[in-house]
Amino acid sequence: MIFSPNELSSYLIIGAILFALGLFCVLTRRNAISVLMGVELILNSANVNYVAFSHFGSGNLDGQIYAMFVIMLAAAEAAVGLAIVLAIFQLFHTIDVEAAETLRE
Amino acid sequence: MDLKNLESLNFFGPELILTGTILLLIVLDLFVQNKRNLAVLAIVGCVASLLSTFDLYSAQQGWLFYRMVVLDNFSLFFKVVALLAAICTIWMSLGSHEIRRVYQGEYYTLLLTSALGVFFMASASNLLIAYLSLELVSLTSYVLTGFLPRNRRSSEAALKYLIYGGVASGTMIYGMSWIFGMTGSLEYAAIQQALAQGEMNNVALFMAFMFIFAGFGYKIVFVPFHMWSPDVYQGAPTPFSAFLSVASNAAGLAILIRFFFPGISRVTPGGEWALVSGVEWPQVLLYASMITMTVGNLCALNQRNLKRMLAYSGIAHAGYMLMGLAILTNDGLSAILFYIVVYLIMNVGAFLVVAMVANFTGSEDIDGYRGLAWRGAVVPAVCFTIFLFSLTGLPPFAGFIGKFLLFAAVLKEGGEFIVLALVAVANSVVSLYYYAKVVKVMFLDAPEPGDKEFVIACSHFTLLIPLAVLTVALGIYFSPLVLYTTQSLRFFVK
Amino acid sequence: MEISTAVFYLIALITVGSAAVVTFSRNIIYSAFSLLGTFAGVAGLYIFLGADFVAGVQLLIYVGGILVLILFAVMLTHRITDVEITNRAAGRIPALVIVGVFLALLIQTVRETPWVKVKEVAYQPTTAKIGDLFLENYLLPFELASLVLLAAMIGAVVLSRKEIKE
Amino acid sequence: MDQPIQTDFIRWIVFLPLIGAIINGLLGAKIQKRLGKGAIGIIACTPVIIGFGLSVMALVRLTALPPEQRFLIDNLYTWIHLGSLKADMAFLVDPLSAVMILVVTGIGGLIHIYATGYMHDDNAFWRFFAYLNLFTAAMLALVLGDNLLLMFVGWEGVGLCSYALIGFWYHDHANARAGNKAFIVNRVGDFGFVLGVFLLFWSLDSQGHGTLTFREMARWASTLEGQTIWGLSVVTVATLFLFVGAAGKSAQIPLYVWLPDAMAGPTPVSALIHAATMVTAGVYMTARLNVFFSMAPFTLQLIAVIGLLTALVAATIALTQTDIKKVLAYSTVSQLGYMFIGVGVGGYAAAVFHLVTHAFFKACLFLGAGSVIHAMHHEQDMRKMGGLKQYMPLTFITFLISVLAIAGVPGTAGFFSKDEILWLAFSNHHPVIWGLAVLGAGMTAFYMFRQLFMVFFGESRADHHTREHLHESPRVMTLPLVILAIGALLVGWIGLPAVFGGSLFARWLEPVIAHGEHHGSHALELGLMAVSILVAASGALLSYLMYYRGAFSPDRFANLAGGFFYRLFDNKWYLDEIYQVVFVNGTLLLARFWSAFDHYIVDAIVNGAATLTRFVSWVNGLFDRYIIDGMVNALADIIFWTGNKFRRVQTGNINSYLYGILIAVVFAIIVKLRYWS
Amino acid sequence: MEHNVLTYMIFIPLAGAVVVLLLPSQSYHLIRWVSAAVTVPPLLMASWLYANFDTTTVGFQFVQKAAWIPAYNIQYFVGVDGVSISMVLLTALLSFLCIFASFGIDKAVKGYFALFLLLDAGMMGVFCALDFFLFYIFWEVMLLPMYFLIGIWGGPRREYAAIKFFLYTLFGSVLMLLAILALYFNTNPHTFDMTVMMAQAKNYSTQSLPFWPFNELRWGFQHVVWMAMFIGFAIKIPAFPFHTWLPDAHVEAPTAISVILAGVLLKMGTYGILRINYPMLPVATADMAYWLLGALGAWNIIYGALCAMAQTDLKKLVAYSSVSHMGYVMLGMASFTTQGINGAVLQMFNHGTITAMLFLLVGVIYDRAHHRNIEGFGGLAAVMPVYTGITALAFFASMGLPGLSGFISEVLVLLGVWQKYPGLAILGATGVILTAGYLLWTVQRVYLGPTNEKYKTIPEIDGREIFTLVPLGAIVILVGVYPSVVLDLLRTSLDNLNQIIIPHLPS
Repeated sequence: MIFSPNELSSYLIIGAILFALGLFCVLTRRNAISVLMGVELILNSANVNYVAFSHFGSGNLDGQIYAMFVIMLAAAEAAVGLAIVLAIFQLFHTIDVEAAETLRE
Repeated sequence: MDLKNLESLNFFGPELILTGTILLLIVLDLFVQNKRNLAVLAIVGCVASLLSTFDLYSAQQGWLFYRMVVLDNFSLFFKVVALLAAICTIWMSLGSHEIRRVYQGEYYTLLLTSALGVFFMASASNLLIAYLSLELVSLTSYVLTGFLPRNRRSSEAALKYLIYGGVASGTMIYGMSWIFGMTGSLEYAAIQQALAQGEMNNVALFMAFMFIFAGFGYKIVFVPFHMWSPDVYQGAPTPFSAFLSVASNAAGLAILIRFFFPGISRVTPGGEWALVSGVEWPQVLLYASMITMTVGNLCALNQRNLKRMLAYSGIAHAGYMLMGLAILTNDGLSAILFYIVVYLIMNVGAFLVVAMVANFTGSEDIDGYRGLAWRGAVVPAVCFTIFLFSLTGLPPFAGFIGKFLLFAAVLKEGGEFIVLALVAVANSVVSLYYYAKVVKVMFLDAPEPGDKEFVIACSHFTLLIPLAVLTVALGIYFSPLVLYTTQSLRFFVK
Repeated sequence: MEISTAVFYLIALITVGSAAVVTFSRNIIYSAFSLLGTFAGVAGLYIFLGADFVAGVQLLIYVGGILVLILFAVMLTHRITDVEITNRAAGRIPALVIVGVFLALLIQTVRETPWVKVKEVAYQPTTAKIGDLFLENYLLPFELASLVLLAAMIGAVVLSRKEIKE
Repeated sequence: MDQPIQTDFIRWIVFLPLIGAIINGLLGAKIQKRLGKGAIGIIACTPVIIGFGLSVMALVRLTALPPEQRFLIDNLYTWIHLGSLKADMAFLVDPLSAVMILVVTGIGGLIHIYATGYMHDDNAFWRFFAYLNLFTAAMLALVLGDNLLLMFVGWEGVGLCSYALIGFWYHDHANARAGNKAFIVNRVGDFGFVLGVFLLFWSLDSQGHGTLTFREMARWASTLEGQTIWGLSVVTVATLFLFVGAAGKSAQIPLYVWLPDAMAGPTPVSALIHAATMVTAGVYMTARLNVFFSMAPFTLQLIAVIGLLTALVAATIALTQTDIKKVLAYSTVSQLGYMFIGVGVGGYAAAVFHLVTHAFFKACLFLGAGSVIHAMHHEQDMRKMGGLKQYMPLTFITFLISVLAIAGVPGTAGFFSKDEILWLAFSNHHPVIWGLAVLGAGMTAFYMFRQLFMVFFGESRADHHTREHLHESPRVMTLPLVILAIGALLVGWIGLPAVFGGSLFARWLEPVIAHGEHHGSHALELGLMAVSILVAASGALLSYLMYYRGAFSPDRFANLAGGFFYRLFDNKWYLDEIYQVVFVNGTLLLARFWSAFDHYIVDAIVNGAATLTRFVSWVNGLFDRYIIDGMVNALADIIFWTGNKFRRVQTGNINSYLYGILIAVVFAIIVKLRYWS
Repeated sequence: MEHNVLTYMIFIPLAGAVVVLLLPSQSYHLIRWVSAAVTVPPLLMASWLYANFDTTTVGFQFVQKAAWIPAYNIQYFVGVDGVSISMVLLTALLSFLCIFASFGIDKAVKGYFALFLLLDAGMMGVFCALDFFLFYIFWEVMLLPMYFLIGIWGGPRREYAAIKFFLYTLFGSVLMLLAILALYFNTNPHTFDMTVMMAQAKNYSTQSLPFWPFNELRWGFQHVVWMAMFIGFAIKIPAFPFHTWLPDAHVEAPTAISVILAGVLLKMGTYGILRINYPMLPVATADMAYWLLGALGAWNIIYGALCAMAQTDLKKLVAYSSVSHMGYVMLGMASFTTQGINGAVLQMFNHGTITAMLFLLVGVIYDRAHHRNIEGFGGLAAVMPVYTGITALAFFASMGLPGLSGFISEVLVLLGVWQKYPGLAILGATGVILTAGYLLWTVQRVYLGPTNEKYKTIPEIDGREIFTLVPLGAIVILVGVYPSVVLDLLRTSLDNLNQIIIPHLPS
C-alpha cells in the first residue's frame, strides 16, 4: 500500500504538502502574523521529514533531535517576530505588510 | 584530532572569551551608567578573543565536540574577520548618534552574539550546527535591524528581514532533511562518504542543494535571494548595516564553502575539488555570479540613498566573489578570502563615512553629500573617495587587488569562464558610474547656501584614517595578506 | 484496514486540512486556531513515527508556546470589537500555479528517490536516550540553542519596550 | 660620378634672406619704431642683394669648371636618415639652379628695392618685408635644394608665404580668403607632388637605389624602366602625380584659379609671385626632373595639351579684363601655359628660357602697373586711367618695352623664348599645338597693347583730384623698372634660335637637361617665325585700332546691342567688320564664355568643393555627435533603463520578495530536468 | 648598471604632491612655486637621460629592478628604450610647462597642484614601467587625478566630460587587465615581466580558438589578447569609434589639463601598442595591422579632420585635430617600414608639442574672451600680433608645413606607408589638404578680417604665457630643421620592433 503509516513516502508527501501550503501562505498573505504562520508550516514540514527519516532511515535519534532544535528555534523566532509585529503595529496601526512600505524603490 | 566535549574546550578559547564577554555585558549593563564603557569592554573582549584566535594557529587541526565543529585555518580566518568586523562596528557605534538613543548594553550584547554565530557558521561540520549558527546570526540580526526604537524604517526592515530569513532558513532545513534522508547522517564527513558511495537520485540531490542554497544564499545576498538586503541595510542602524554587509556576507560564504567544498566534496590528486557528481555547480554558480553582479550594479545606478546603494553594491560584490567559487579551484577560494578582507576594510570605511554624514544631516540621501569636500570635510570626502574607488576596483587601492586576484583565478581556468570575466569587466565599468556619482557630488558640486559646515566626531576619525590607509597600503603591498589567505585555505578534511 | 492505518489517515487529514485552512481562510482567527490542528496532527504523526518525546515537545512548545504567542499577537493587533478581522491575500493565482508546479515536482521526486532505509523499524522509548545525547554528542548544539534563546529573549524584550531610554 | 665640390658660401644665399626675415619678423616692430622704415628696408634688401652677388659668384665658379663637373654642393648636415631614406640639408648649384637663383635674387632684389618705395605708407612695413624675405628664402631653398624633400620645403614655404602676402591686408575678409584659396589649392598640388615623390622613391628603392637626391635620381632613372603600378608604368604615374604638383604651383588648368584672386596682395607681391618666383616652381621642377618626364611620353602629351589649354583660355580671358592687375594675372597664366607647352614638347631648356625672359618683362609689367596704381591712389580700373604717359614717362617707357617683349616683337626677350617654344612644338610634330599657340600669341599682343593704350594713351579718365596729384614714382621704384626693362630687351640674346647660331642658354643647361633634337630646316624655322610675328603684329594692330585710334569703342563690346554692326559701319571701319565678327566677337564670346566658365564653373567647382567639404564635414560632425556619441549614450541609457526595471522588482512588498526564492528554485530545477540530465 | 634616475623621476612628483598637501592651503604662491620646483628635477633628469642614452643598443637602459610581490612574480621594474625615452622627455617637459600654465587656477589651488603632480607621477610611471602589473597600476593611477582635474576645475559640462572620460578609459583598462592576466598565465614561469613576455612571444598560441566567433575569424589566443589590449589602447589614442570622450574631455578640461591630455595621455595608447602588442603578440599584430591600425588610422585622419572642420568651438576643433593627427601615428605604425614606424613615434612626439601649443593658445584667448566660439572673434591679428604669430607657428606646424616638426613626421609616415599600402598613403595624404582647410579657415575667421569691436582692447599675450609657449615653439622648429635630435633616439629600438613583426606579415 502506498499511503500507509508504514511507508516513508506517505510522511514525506504530507511534509511536502505542508511545505507547499506554507509557501503559498507566505506568498499570498498580507497580514504579517499570517505570514509567520506560514513560516511555521514550513518548519513543521521539515520536522515531519526529519522525524520520518530518523524513524525509517538513519536508525538513530539524530533526526528527532534536529526536529527538537527546530522547534526551539521556531519558538525563538516566533517570539522575536511577534515582538517586531507588535512594535510595527504601534507605529503603523496596521500589520498589513503592504502598508509597511516605507522601504522600497 | 577528534575530541569529545571537555577536551574540546582547550581549543575553544575565542568562543569562550566571547561568550564570557557577552554574559559580562548583560550583567554589567545593570550597573554601569556610562554605556561607552560597555563598548570598551566589548572591544576588549573581542581583542582578547582575537588574540586567542591567533593562539590557535599553532594547534593541530581537527574535530571538536563530537565532530560538531572543525578547527582549521579556514575557520580561524573567519573568526578573525568576524572579530574585526565586530570591533569596527562597535567603534563606529561609539560616535554614532543613532546608537546613542538605543539600549546600548543589549546592542553590544547582541552584536557580539552575532559575531559568535559567525564563528560557528565558519566552523560547522554538522548540518545541525550549520542551522543553529545560521539562526543565531539571523535572529540577532533581526533584532539589531529593528533596534531603533519608534523608527518605522527600522521596524519594517526587521519584519521583512525576519520573514525573509524565516522562509529562507525553513527552505534550507527542508533541503537538509532530504540530504539527511538520502545519506542517513547530519555530519559532513558521513554525508560525503555516503554520497561518494551511494547511487543517488541526482534530481533529488540537486533540489536539496538548491534548497540549502537558498538558506546560504540569502546570507551571502546573491540574486535572487538578495531582495531583503536593500531594505534592511537602509532601515538598520548604519553601524550594524556595515556589520551585516561584511560579517554576515562573509559568514554566508564561509558556510557555503565549508559545506560544499571540504564538507561534501573530495579533493582530487591534482588539488582541485571534485564536487558531488550529478550536480552542475559550476554552471549554477556561474550564472548566479553573473546575474548577481549585473543586477546589483544595475539597481545601484540610480540610487539616491547611500545605504541602499551600498546594499546593491554589496550584492554586486557578492557576485564578484561567487566568481571565485564558480571555478572550483583553490586559487578562486583564496581570492575570495582575500576579497573578504579587503571588502571588510573598504565597505566598513564606506559605511563609516555614511554614518558620519548621517550623524550630521540625519539622512543618508545623496543630497546631503553635496559639496562635502568644500564644507570642511575634506578628509572624510577623500577617504570616502578612496573607499568608493577601491570598491570599483581601481588601482592603487586594495579593491583592485581583490578583483585582480579574482580575475586571475578565473582566467587561469579559461574556457567558458572567459565570458564570466568579460561580464565582470563590463560590470566594473557600470559600477564606476554610481560610485563616481557620489564622488562627483562630494567634489564637483558646489555646496548650496543652506548647507552647513561639517563637524566630525573624533572617534570616527580614529577609525576612518586607519581604514583608508590600509585600503591604499594593501593596494600597493599585499604580499602578507595573500600569504595569509593562502594559508587560511587549509581545511581540515578527514 | 487496520485501525492504526485509519487513525493515520485521520491524522494526516487533520494535519493537511487544518494547514489548508490556515492558508486559505479569510479570517485570521480561524487561521490561528486551525494552526492548532496542524501542530497537533504533526504531533500525532510523530507518535506514529515512534518519536514520543518529540511529540511531547511539539505539543508543549508549539501548542503551548508558539500558538499562544500568535493568538496573543492576533488579539493585540485586532481589537476584538472590530467587526472585520481581515486576513487579506493577494496574487493567489500566480502563487497557486507556481506552488502547484513546485508541489508536483516535490512529490514526484519524493516518490522516485531511493531514501536510506534500515531493515528493522522497531519502537523504542526515546526520552532517556535523547537526554543522554543532549549531554554528550549534542552538548554543543544544546548550548548554542540556549544562546539563541537568550538572544531571542533579549531581543524580544528590547523590541517591545516602548520607552526610549536616554 | 665625380665627387661634388663642397662650397660653403651657397648656404648664405638661402640663409641671408632667412635671417633678414627673422630679424624683421621678431624685432621689426621695434626697429621700425626706433630706427624708421629705412632700416627695415636695408635689413630686407641687403641679404637679397648680397645673395645676388653670391649667385654671380657661384655662376663664375661654375663657368670655370668643365661642363660635366658643373655643380657645387653645400652640404650642411644629414637631415633625415632612416633606412634607405637619406636626405641631406644640402644645397646644389648647377647650371639650372644657377640660372634660377640669379633670377630669384636678381629680380627679387629689384622687387625688394621697389617695394621700399611702394609700401612706404603702410604701417605694417616691417611685416611685409619679413614675409618678402621669407618668401625669397623659401624660393631659394626650393631652387637650391639638393633633394626632393628639401625642395619640398621651399615648395611649401612659398605656398605659405604667398598665403601670408596675398592676405597681407587681412582686415578685409576677401584678401584673407584669397590667401586661403591660394594655399589650399597649392596644397592640393602638394598632395600630388608628395605622392609622386613617394612613388619615385620606392620605385628606385626597389632596385636598391632609394634616393631623393636629384643627381642620384637622374643617374638611376633608367632602372624604373618596365616597373609598373596599378597596371601603368611607374614613371607615368609618378610624373602625373608630380605634374599635379606643378600645375598647382604654376597655375595650370584646373588649378589656376587661385592666381587671379591672388592679386589681392600688394603689387610687389604680385610681381614677386607671378614673375620671378613661385609660379615658376612647377616649370623648374619639371626641368629638374626632366629625365623622368622624358621617360613618360603620355605625361608629356598631357602636359602639352594642358599647357596649351591654359595658354589659350587665360589669353582669351585677359582680353576683356579691366583691372590692370587682372590682365597681367591672366597673362601670367597664359605665359605659364607656354612654358608647359615647352615642357610638353620636350623643350625643357626652352621652357626655362621662357621662364627667365618672362621673369624680366612680367616683373617689369607688374612693377609698372604698381607704379601706376601707386600714382592713381590705388585705383586699379583701367577705364579710369588713360593718358598717363605724360605724367609718368619713365614708367611708360619701361612698360612699353615690356609689352613689346611679351608681345614677341623681334629682338626682345619674349620673342626669342616664345619662338623657341613654338618652333619646338612644330618641329616635334605638334603642328596643331603650334597653330593654336601662335593664335594665343596674337591674343597676347592684343590684350597687352590694349592695356598699354588704355593706361597710357588717350584722354585721362581719372577724376580731377587724382589727376592733380599724378606724378612719376620715386627713384627707388623707377630704378628697378629701368633695369628690368633693359633686361626685357636684352636677355633674350643669350638664347638665340638655332638659325641664328643656336642657344647659349640651352648649351649652358646641357649638363642638367639633355639637349633636344631639332628637326626641320632653318628655312622652315624662319618661316614659322615670320608667321608668329605676323599674328602678333595683327593683334597689336587691332588693339591699336580699337584703343588708340578709338575706332572701336570698347563699350560697344561690353553691351552687345542690336545696332552694333550699323554703328561700326557708320564709323567706316569696313575692313574691321570681318575682324569684328570673326575674331573680336568670336574671341569676346569665347572670352566671355571662358570668363563665365571660370567664374561659374571652375571657380564654382573650387568653391563648391570647399562648400561640399564643409557640408561633408558638417554632416560628419553631426554623425559623430549623434550617431557615434549617440550610440555610446544610448548604451548608457539602455543600462539605466534596465537598471530601473530591475529596481522596480524591489516593491517593498515582502511577498514579492519571497517569490524570488521560489521562482529561482523552481526555475533551476526545471532547467536541471530539461537540459542537464 | 643600476640607476635610480627613473625611479626619482617617478617619485619626485609623488613626493611633491605630498609636500604640496602639507602646505597651508591659503598660500597660493608658495604652492604654485613649490609645484613648479618639483617638476624641475624630472626635467633635468630627462635631459640627463637624453644625453646619456645609448642610441645604438636595442635593449632597455637605466634599468632598475626589485622584487615587489614575489608570490605573483610582480616586480618593481623600470627602464627605457628608444620608444619610451622620447615620451619621458615629452612628459617631463609638458609637466613643467603646464605647471606654469596653471598659475591662473585660483579654485582649491592646493588640491589642483597635488593632483597634477600625482598625474605627473602616473604618466612617468607608465612610460618607464617594464613590469606589466606596475604598468597597469600607473595606467590607472592617472585616471583618478584626471577625473578630478577635469571634474572640479573644468568648464560648464565638466561633470559629464569627466565621467565620460573615466568610464571610457576604465572600460578599456579592465579589458587590458584581462589581457594582462591571460598573458601572465601563458608565460612560463608566470610573470609580469614585460621583457620575459617579449622573449616568449613565440610561445603564445596562434591556433584559432575552437569556438564561435573565434573559429570564424581564425583568431587564436594571441589575437584575442591583442584585441583586448587594442581596445584599451584605442580608447586612449583615441581611435574611431572610441573617440567621443575626447572632444568633451578636452573642451571641458582646464587648459593645462587639455595640454597634458592631448600631449601625453593620447600617446599612451600608441605607446602601449608599440610596447606591448608589437613585441609580445607579433603574429596577431601582423594579422591585424592593416585593418585595425592602418585603415583605421587613415579613417581617423580623414574623419577627425572633417569633424574638426565642422566645429564652432575652437578647443573642440583642436581636439578633433588630435583625433586626426593620431591617425598618422596609427597609420605609420601599421606600415612596418623604418620610415613609417619612426615617423609614427616622431609624430607622437611632435603632436605632443604642437597640440600642447595649440591648447595653450586656445587657453590664452579663452582667459581673455571667456568663450571659444570661432565665429565670435575676428581680426585678432591686429590686436594681438605676437599671439597671432605664435598661433600661426603652431597652426602651420600642425598643418605639416616643411621646416616645422609636423612635416617630418607626416612625410615619414606617408612615405613609409606608401611602400606597403599606397592606397592608405593616398587617403592619409588627403588629410593634409583637409587639415590645411580647417586650420586656414579657422585662422581666417579668428585672426583675420576686420577686428571685432568687442576685442579692440583685449590685452596681448603676457610673459608667463609666452614662457610656456616658447620652448615648445623652439622644439617644433628644431625638430623640423634637425629631426635627428629625436630620430636618433628611436631608430634602433623601432627597427628592432619592425624586425619582430616583419617575418609574420602576410606576404
